Amino acid sequence: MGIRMTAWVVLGMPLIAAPGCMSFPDAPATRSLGEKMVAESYPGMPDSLTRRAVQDKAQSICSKVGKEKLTQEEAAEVVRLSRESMKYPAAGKLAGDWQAGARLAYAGQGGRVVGGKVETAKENGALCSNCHALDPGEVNVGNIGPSLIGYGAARGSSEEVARLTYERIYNAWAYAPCSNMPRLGANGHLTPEQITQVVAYLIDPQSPVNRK
Amino acid sequence: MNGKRRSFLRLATGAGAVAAAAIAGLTRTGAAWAQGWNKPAFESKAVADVLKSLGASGAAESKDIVITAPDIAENGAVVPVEVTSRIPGTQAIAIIAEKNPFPLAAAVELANSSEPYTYVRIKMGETSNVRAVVKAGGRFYTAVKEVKVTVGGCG
Amino acid sequence: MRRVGPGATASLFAGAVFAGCVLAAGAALAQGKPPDPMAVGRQLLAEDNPGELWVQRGENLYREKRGPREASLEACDFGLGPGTLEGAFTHLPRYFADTGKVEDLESRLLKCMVELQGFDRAAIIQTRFSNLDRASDMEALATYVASRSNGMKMDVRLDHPREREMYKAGEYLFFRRTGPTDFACITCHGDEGKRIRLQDLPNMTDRRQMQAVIAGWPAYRGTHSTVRTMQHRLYDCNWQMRLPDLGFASDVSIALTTYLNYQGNGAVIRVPGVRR
Amino acid sequence: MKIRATLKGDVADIRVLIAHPMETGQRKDAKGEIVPQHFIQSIVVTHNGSTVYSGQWSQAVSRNPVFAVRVRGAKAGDKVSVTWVDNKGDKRTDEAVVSAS
Repeated sequence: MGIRMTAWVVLGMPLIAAPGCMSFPDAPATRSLGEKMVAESYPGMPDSLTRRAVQDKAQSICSKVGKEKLTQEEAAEVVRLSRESMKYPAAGKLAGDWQAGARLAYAGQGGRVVGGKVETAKENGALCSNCHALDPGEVNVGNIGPSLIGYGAARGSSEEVARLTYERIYNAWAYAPCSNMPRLGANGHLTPEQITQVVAYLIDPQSPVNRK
Repeated sequence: MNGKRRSFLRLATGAGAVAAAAIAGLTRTGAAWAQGWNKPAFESKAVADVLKSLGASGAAESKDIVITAPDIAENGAVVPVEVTSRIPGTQAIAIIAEKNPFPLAAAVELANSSEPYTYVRIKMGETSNVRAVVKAGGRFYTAVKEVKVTVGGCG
Repeated sequence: MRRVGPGATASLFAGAVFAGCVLAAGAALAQGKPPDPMAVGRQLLAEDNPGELWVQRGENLYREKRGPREASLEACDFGLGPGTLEGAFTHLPRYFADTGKVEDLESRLLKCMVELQGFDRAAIIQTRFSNLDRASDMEALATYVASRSNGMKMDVRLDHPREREMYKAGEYLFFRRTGPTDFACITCHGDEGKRIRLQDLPNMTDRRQMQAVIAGWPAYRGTHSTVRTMQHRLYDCNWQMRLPDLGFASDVSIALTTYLNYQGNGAVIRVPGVRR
Repeated sequence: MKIRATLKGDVADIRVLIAHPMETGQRKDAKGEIVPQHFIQSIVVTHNGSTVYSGQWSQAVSRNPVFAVRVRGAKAGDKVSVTWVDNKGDKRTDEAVVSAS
C-alpha cells in the first residue's frame, strides 16, 4: 500500500484514476479473454450443460458492450436466423387451453441447474409474470417487458393474431431483434404445445388478461 | 408482575416445565415467571381455539391497537410485525397469523415499565390476516391487518 | 430496501412508536405517489440485521487456530499485508503477486484456508455456501473481513495490467447474452425503475445505484436466512439464467466482481447489508 | 445473540438478534428426511434484574429471530439480560448495557 501510494503522489497523479487514463486490452483481445474465462469457469459440469454457456450466433450479435448499437445488417441477420428457427406444434392449432396457459404464465421454475443437475420436479414455467403484467388482478408481476393486460381484447383472437403471438413467444427476435425477451421456444425452454397454451391465455376472450 | 398478567399465558398442563424451570433458574424474578409454554394455545389450529386457550374469547375489536406490518410481504419467511397498544393498562400482547397451520406465533407479557409495544418477525405460509390480541386491565381487545404474501424474485 | 434512503438505517431507535409507518407514508405522499405496499416491511427489515451475528462468528473463525496446521487466519494477506484487514476489502479484487492472479475476497480466503490452515480446497468449495442444514465458514469469514472496511469507500484501483484485463473481461461478460434465457446481466440491470415481479432491479449503468449495491455485500438475505457473499450473488444470477453452476472463485466471477466493484467505487461500505 | 439497548429519552429500545434455526418440523433436509421441530419457546428480558418481557413463541417465529421490547425509566449503564429456552431444553443468556443513543 505504502509503495503504491508513494508512487502516485510522486507522479502527481490523482489517487483515483479513470479507466480512460490507462491502457486496456482492445475489443478482440477482451473478447477472446472473456470467452476463455467462460470455457474455464464451469468446472465439473457435463458438456450438456457447459454448452448452455456457449453463445449461438444471434446471442453473439446481440451482446453489444456499453452503448454500442446494433447495425441494420446485424439486425437483419438476427431476424433471418430467428425466422429459420421457427417450429410449430404437430397438431397445427396455435391457440390451446387458456387455463393451462394461465398456470404456465405465472410459473417461474424449470431448467435451473444445481450441483450439475437440471431441476426436474415440474414442467418448465413460461416465466411471463417475472417481466409482464397479464391479469389486472395480479399485483405480483414484473415490468421489464410491456404490460400485456388486455392483449387479446385489443387485437382479437383471429388465426393471424394467434400466429403472431405464437411466433413472438417461440422466437421474439424474429420481430424485435435482440430484445430482452427470451427466445423461449427456439431455446427449448418451452415446447410448442406449451406455447399454444400461453397464446390462448393472452388472446382468449375468456382469459382474465382480456376481462373487462 | 401481578397475578392477572400471569393468567394470559398460564399453562394448564405440565408440559413445557423444562423450559419454565430453566428460565426460572436463570432470572432473578424467576418465580413469578415459572409458567410453562401455553401448549393448548400454540397447538390450536383454529383461531377461535387459540383465543379460548388464551382466555381471550370474545375480545373486543379495538382501534387503539395498531399493527404495523407490510401490506405486501416480499418474503413469507420473514414478516415483521409490530404491535402497539394505546389501551391503558396493557399487560400482554399476542400475535396470530390466522392462516398458519398453527396460528399463534407469539404471546408476550409486559411489565408496568414496558412500553405497550411488541415486535417480532414471523413466518407466514400464505396471505392472511395478522391478528393482535391485547390484554389490558384484565380485559381483552383485538385488531387485524391483512398481509399479502408473495412469491418473490423469479419465482 | 433500496427505496429506503441511507438515513433510514441510522434512525434505528426512533422513539415515536409509529415511526416506521409515518416515515414510509410521509415519503410516499411527499413524492405524490401512492404509498408503496412493501415500504413498511422493507424499512422494518432494514432496522435489525441478523447478519451481525455472522460478523461475530466470522471474527471467531478468523482468530481461532483451526485446520490440520492449527493456524489462525491472522497471517492472511488481503492486499495490505498479512493481518491488515482495515480497508483491505475496499481494494478488492486486486492483483496478488504471490499467486500471480487477480483475486477477490473469497478467493483470497480460500487460498489462506488452504495454505495457512491446511484445509482441503475441495472441501471448502463444497461448503462455500450454507444451506438450512449446514453453516458455511466462508460466508462468516467473508462478512467479518469485509466489515472491517465499514465506513470506508470502495476503491478498486486497476493499477496492474492484469486488473485492467479483469475489468474489461468483466464488462464484456456483463453484456454477454447466453443460455436458454438469452440473458446477460444488462438484461435486468440496464434500465430505470424495472422489477422482476415485485423486486426492484438496480440500474447498474447508474453509478449511484451501483454504489448502493456494492456498499452492502456480503448481505443478510431474508429469503435464505443467512449471509450471502458476492460470489453467491453471481452464482444465484447464473442459476436464474439457467447456466451451469458457476465455479467458486472462477475467473468469470472475479472478472464480474472487478467490473461491478470498480463501477461502485466511492460506495461507503456498510457490511453486512440487508437484502430480500 | 446480539443485544442492542439504546436510550431515547428515558426509554430503552432493546432489540435482540438470536442465532437459532426455529425449525417448524415441516421442512425436509437434503436427504428428504423431516427435520424435527427445534424452536425457542420461552424468552425473558430483564432490566436491572426485573423482568420486562416474558414471551412465549411458536415455531412460526422466523429463523434467526429478531424481536424488541421498550422500557421506560431507563438510563445509560442499566443492565439488560436476555434468556431463551427452546423445546429441546437448550438455553442461553446474554447481557448488555443500555447506551445513550
